[in-house]
Amino acid sequence: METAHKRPNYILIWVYLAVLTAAELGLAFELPISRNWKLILLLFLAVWKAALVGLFFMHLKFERWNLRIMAVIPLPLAVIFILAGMSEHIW
Amino acid sequence: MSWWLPLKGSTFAGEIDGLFIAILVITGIAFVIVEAGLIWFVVRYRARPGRKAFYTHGSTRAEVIWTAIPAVTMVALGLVSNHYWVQIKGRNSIPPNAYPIGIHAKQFEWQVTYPGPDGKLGTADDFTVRNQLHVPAGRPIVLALSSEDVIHSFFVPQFRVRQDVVPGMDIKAWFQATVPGTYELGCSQLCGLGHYRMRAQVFVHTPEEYDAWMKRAAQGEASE
Amino acid sequence: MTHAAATVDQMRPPYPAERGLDVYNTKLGMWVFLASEVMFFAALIGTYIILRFGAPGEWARPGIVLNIKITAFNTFLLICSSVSMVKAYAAIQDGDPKKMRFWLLLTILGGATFVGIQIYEYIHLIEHGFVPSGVREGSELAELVAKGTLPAATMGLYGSTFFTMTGFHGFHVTCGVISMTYLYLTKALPGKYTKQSYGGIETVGLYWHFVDLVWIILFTIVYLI
Amino acid sequence: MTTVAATAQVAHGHHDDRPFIRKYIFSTDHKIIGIQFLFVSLFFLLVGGLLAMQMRWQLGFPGKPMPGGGILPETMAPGGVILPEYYIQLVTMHGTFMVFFAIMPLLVGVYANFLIPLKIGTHDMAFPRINMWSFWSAFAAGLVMLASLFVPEGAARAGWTMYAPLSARHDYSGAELGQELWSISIVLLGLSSILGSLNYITTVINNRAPGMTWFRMPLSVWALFITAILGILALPVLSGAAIMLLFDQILGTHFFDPPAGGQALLWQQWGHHMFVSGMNPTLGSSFMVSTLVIAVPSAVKTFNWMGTMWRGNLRFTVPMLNAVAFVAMFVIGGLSGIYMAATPVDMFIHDTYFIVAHLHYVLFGGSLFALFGAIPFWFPKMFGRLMSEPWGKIHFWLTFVFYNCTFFPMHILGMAGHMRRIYDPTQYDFLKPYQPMNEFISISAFLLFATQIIFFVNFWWSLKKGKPAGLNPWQDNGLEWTLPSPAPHGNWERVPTVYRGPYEFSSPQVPEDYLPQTRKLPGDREPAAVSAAH
Ligand code: HEA
Ligand code: HEA
Ligand code: CUA
Ligand SMILES: [Cu+2]
Repeated sequence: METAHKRPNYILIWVYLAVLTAAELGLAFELPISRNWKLILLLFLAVWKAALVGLFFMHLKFERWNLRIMAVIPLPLAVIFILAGMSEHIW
Repeated sequence: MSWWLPLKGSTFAGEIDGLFIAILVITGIAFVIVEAGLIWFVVRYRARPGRKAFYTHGSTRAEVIWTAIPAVTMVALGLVSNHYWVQIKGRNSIPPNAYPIGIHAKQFEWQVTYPGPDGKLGTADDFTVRNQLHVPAGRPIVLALSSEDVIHSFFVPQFRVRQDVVPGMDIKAWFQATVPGTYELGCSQLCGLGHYRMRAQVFVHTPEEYDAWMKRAAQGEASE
Repeated sequence: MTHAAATVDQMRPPYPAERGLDVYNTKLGMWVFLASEVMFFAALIGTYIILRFGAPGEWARPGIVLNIKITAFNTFLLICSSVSMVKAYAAIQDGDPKKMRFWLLLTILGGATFVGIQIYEYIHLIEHGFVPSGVREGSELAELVAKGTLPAATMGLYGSTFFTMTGFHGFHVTCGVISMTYLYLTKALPGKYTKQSYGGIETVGLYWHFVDLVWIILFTIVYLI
Repeated sequence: MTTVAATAQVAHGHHDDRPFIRKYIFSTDHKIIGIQFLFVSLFFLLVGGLLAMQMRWQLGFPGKPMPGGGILPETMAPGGVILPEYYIQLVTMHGTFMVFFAIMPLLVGVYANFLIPLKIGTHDMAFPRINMWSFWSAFAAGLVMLASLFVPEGAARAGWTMYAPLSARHDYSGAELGQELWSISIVLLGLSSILGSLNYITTVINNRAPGMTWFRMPLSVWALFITAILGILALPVLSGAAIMLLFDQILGTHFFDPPAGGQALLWQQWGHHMFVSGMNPTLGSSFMVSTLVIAVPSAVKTFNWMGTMWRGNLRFTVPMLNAVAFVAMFVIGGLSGIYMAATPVDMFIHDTYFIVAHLHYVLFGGSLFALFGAIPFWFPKMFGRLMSEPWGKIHFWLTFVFYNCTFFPMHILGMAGHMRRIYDPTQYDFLKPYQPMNEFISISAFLLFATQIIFFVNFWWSLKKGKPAGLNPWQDNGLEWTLPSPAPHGNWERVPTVYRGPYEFSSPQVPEDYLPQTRKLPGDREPAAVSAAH
């Protein structure tokens, strides 16, 4: 249970998350851009927020490499799974 | 009762049976090697008093050999199979002049829609017959398959053709019958309690017979 | 030392240096569990994407059926509760159980409020005619469908995926609130967490942040896109 | 400290004073949980077998009243004649019970629970209470599944693969409650397996005895570990699908409902079971290649098994006989898999008895023979007694013969185009000539089932009257054989120290032909972890 690393500023991350959420809302309902652009930007913001939670709140940024690997292994699998499903409908 | 594959009733049959035999030979060899090996080892290396097993940490060379040979065989088999697969089910495999027949599957019957004398589906002279599939020999047939309810599967063993019929999808499949005669069309995907009797008769006619049948059927004296 | 004591030693704090990952059992177990949770939500989200891609027509535009404002507030609430959770963790790391209890209680309240608001949202939606099978006949939403404001062809899928995804997320939040309350009452209040031993807080925290993370994704793809 | 002294200490110094219910019913001891899984899954094996016998009656003698069938209610078999709707319930529940409630729990539930802590040298699983829940949710799942056979409309009837939309809508399948109970049961079972896998993974990673490095870990533990990892990743997806199916059934959602935009193929999750399903043919090609490539490791395994026997000194005990038969039979099933992996051939044999033959050769041949070997092998460590060897041999030979008589002819039926899951093959003119073969198969199947009575009796008899086993009746090297039989609660007083891998047979270092993992020879170094941990 060592905490060798410097503790991140949790309040700052909270501010980040709040601002990004506000940005998402503005983007989705106020910004006059095409739907595809909205889609891309919204997904980008969502992944950004998720990464903040994972890296700082769940401390992945500070964990041992083998635990980090364990945590990310399912992600590519999940993506492959979703892509395989989609490929069926694009032909 | 035959102990072998059924009559070759379509142009696919030769290719598929050929592949089947090729696999039979490959797996036959593997089978003999393994089973004979097992029997030999069982007899040769059975425990006898005072004997001790041979102490070894294995052989890398042996491992490489018995990995490489199956791997090469499988890849070769995959390439050959794929060649035929593309011819049979490939997206561009359906011959452009194929004769269209509509097949609508529902619990538990086959509704076969014929293009009528004009040879086109979706026109006024189309007509539908239940549980009877008539096709001319020697001419590619393209089936337009649709389902009313659940997944069914179109299967005529002599044609070596099978295609699932999936609700919500429009699926095409093609074949060319070669031997005139009467066969059976079965549903080969469990589709409910009547699955076992979801069956239709298949008549492969000579082209002349087929034209004659089409004329009669189109005039309404068709079927039963 | 009897073997029973040995068994306990291996599994409870102060966690001897184990021969594996150098991560104590409960934390490792939680990460493995989260791996399975990732796959579970991937299945739900994947299904949603497949169905939406292959849908027979347009999806309902965001903001018509669902009340974005109240959910945006809920999203913010969940983010806050994630911060309070991590504050509780930091507090006990610093050896301050009182502060830890305060932040943990705040987290529990945040989570419970989230669930409450979600239940309110569901009741509201169902009253308006939005149900898991689509749109209830004769309801307010059915009129919108009739007018063409909402696409008739895809409302069934919309209802199916919306209720399944948010419902399972809500279920996870509820489980989190229950386990945190349990830990609060049986461990935090009696003062069993110390600067040396706070595995329960760290582990439940991992779960809680994961649930927050999933919501971040769900909020975007279900409500905003 | 020698091993013998340590175990003696445990046997004497330890008295287990938990009440009966905590000891044998709601136990958190991994060994008791393993044994609970054993009894429950053998019971479901029996149920699956009984269902198979009824199917075989109908297939061999279609439309004739089944002996003893009179006791079945009108809704299943009026006058003892099996109804079509009952037949598909039989097929569905046979597959379901055999795969989900007999084979999977036997291979994983029993062996992972019983063996992992014993083989890696620890006191119990990492999370004993979660482990107990894993058993009880599997048990509940089994009860729900069993109960579904007795609800008014009968059990689920869409095949064990439960293809949607047949399974999703009650007007298609004709069963409502039965279908729902099936989904509920599978979700519970999925939960059980996830809890189990979680435990196995954590235990193997974290709780190995000093000196039990990854490369000294027995292959059986490796296999269970990998299975658990795959399970953790795959089961949630399956459970998710089962939940969506359940929601379609009870909440009226439309995941698998094509008219409302749902997708029938969503259920089938992709892969080589659906070459002719109407999916993109290019996908078919890639699945074919991957299926064939996956066959290569199986080939390697087969040759490794043979290599292990080469120049060995084989004692034909019951476990050994069954192990050799396992290799011999699995290979037949594996080779028949090659025909199906070649897509053009699969187009012909898909959903015929060729597939039924394949799956029984891999599942019965590859699993039941393994189990008929494994049960007598670890029986002593579970119960302290040996099973009867002569009766074991009789059981083995009869099973071997009748098993092949039952399942080999199914290849011929499949080549003739005999579809699976059909209630009455004589409906088809082209199948009528094959009825004698179906009769032959049925009679062989009855004899196969009857042979299992020998196993059953041997099992129960040996529990009480078998020969006391002693520490290491098979002269094996694994850690579990350093414990008394049966192994005591908590296993070891102090976890043992490991000095080598588990397969040192006929080592030149010792006169015996086996060399336990815990035996310290001059020159063996103490593992680093020991000094750190103690
Ligand atoms: C224990 C379970 C198990 C195992 C191990 C396997 C192993 C394999 N299976 Fe099987 N399979 C099932 C259980 C299993 N299967 C079940 C239950 C079904 C039916 C599901 C249903 O109800 O629909 C099924 C169905 C099934 C299908 C779908 C058929 C259809 O419905 O149309 C396919 C298609 O590719 C397939 C292929 C294979 C292959 C290629 C292997 C390979 O992994 C086999 C590899 C092994 C060997 C090849 C033998 C040893 C090797 C050698 C001796 C080396 C030399 C060999 C060569 C060079 C060829 N199986
Ligand atoms: C491990 C899996 C397994 C096992 C062991 C079996 C065993 C048997 N199976 Fe099974 N079968 C399947 C898995 C299995 N099956 C699957 C997955 C399907 C596909 C289902 C579907 O299509 O949906 C299937 C389908 C299937 C069909 C096709 C039905 C159809 O398509 O219409 C047939 C037909 O003959 C059949 C027959 C038999 C027979 C005669 C046995 C015999 O071997 C049975 C012999 C009896 C026993 C093995 C039980 C003995 C009991 C004990 C040893 C217990 C002792 C107890 C104690 C000591 C307490 N099975
Ligand atoms: Cu239609 Cu089976
Ligand atoms: Cu498979």
